[in-house]
Amino acid sequence: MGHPMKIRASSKDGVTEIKVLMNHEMETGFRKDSSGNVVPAWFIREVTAKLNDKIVMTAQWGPSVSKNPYLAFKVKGGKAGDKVSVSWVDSQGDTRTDEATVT
Amino acid sequence: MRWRKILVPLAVATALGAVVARAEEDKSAQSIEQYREALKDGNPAELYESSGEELWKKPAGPKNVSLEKCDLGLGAGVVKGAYAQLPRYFKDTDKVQDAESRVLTCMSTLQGVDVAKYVNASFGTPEKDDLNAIATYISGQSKGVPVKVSLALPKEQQMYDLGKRMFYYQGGSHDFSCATCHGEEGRRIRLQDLPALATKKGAGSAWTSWPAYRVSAGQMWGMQWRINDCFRQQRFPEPVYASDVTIALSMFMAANANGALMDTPGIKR
Amino acid sequence: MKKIASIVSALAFAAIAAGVQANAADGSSWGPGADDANFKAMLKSGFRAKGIATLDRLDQDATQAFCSDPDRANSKESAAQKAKIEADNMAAIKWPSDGKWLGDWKEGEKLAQSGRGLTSTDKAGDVNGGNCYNCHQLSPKEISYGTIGPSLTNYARIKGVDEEAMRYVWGHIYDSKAYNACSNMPRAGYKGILTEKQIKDLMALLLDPNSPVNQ
Amino acid sequence: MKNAHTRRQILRNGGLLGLLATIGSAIAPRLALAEWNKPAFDGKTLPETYKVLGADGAKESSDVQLIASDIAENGAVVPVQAVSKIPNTTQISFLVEKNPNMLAALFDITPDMVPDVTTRIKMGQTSNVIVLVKADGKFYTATKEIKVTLGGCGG
Repeated sequence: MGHPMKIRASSKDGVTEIKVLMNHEMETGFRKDSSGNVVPAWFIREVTAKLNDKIVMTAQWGPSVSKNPYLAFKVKGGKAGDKVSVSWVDSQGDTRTDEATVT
Repeated sequence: MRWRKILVPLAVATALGAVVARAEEDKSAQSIEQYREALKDGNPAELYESSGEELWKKPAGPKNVSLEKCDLGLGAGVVKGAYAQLPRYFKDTDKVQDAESRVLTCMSTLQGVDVAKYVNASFGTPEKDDLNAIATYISGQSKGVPVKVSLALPKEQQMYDLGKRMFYYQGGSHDFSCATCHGEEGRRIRLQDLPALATKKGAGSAWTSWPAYRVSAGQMWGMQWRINDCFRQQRFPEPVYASDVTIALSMFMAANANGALMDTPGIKR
Repeated sequence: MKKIASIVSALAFAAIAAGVQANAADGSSWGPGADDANFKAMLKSGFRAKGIATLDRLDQDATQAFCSDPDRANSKESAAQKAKIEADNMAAIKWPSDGKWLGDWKEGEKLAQSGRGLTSTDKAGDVNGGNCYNCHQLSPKEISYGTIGPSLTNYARIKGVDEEAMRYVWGHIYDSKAYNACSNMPRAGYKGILTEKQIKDLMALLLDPNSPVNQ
Repeated sequence: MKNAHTRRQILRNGGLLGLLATIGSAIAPRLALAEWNKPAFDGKTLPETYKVLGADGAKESSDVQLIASDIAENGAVVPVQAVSKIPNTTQISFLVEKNPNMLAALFDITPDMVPDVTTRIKMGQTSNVIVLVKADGKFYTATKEIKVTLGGCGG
């Protein structure tokens, strides 16, 4: 479920840079809607990234990560054609996994 | 001699004060520039571009067909480069239309959708989100293409003239017109630079950067939403979505922007 | 709807009757007078009331109509009409009822920061802001300021704090069009945007020696 | 947005168990990792948060870098990058001193990673932002004040 992510991964000089845009509201639980009701907290809590099926990065997030989160990180090794996959799990148990190929 | 003794240090002090103030100003401007640069790498608008493309290609409406046969001015089904030549006159509707009003036409004619619901829906509702996503997709297909809006037909020139007059039209509790903020080069509201929309330079930078992702609200805004919120801040009543008022202003901006390269979708504060 | 059309036409035409002719003679294709029927139709079909922002906001008074054609408003031929508009606005200024100029600069600073009030999403009875920082630099501590209007930092030192200065500043906040018919600044007092008390607080922000503006 | 609505519908229609089952199988490898550290994200003061993270006595280090603009045009999205030059860096966190909860994000840095991560965080007001690095079991910090400005017409 959830909307697709945008993942870009490019390899240069033995380092693969992975950039991810996620589609998520990241509600803090503090915001009120137009009728004054508090919008319940709803945010991505865990992120996992794999390079060729090996976990290379995990993260834990709170609601202070911005809406439609952006994430960039660097992994040693990796080459064109390698497979990158990124998964998230949010505070309501929803999850999403998307893949990209290293260029 | 005595005068010089007093005046020289005074002048130096004043000049120094000005230099310090200027340096502070430059530092702020530089910092804001750094902030904007950091945002550009990874524009969430891309997410909307994808969902817009999906909506464009997915069969929908009572007739269960996609929008792929929609004529945006360059022939049925041509999306590439179409946004850069809008608004333009369309023979089938006998109207000058922008991208968003043209999408409404195609939804109505191709898909059999009753578009009144889409026109009347508030911004931020699923209906308007869909229209914004589609406009984002269409605009992205003109990225890097020079704006080329024609005023050759009488209805196009007329729309431009009406837009120009609207641009300077004052009203409301605050006496504002569009020109109050966008009439002169080099002005700001708070820290936001205000493009002078009657000039090639100002219109060129503004027109080519919408639709844009607004980080303040985490929303994707098309030009219709942009104009709608300008009128809200102007203390005017609400412009009707895709009405001639909005298209006339778009025509004024787009034609003034002719030659500038489309840089959509954009990202804004 | 009919009301707008008639008022727009009545005011616009009355205020700039001479200009309409001039424009037509110039062959201008856009200003007031040119293609008027279509412009009115466009306004009528193009806007709808939302919340407190009702359609009568489109009805122009003489000042707004005059300033909606900047080329004409700035022309030599319009000098007399411009002077008349300024005089009319000047005559409309209400001076402080108790003769006191200055209120509380702390309240003034809050007002200057606030850009709220009178939009289609504001409610009737909401407290209106002054919008000052949107266009002016005031306290040097606030880095987020606009430049549509001049910097007012150190204003008391530049302008002085005598009776004449007080009168000048009050007049500008109350109705800036009394001094420059087509100033970009809203007529905060004349149009009922700010109350007399609020204007006093803004006066204090500008002219009280303890205000951050003068530090 | 559309999918979100559909998802809520599924939850409402009692598809919750099915959904959880799907998640369970889809992300099985995840279970081997650390659980979401609720007490750390609930921390309301810096000392409290440091304590939960075991970071008492963290030291400022010039080998930790926080790259961000001095001014953010909007607090809803503040780009931040953290770089650690300390060997054996295993964790990088971003904390915002004046947010209701300090901890914004925590990254586990595997040996396969270069300790260099970028993300975007929310800031309620002008505040110190802290990068907290764990290396060889010790904690190091870099701090920078980021000014959050009021943009737009403010209406």
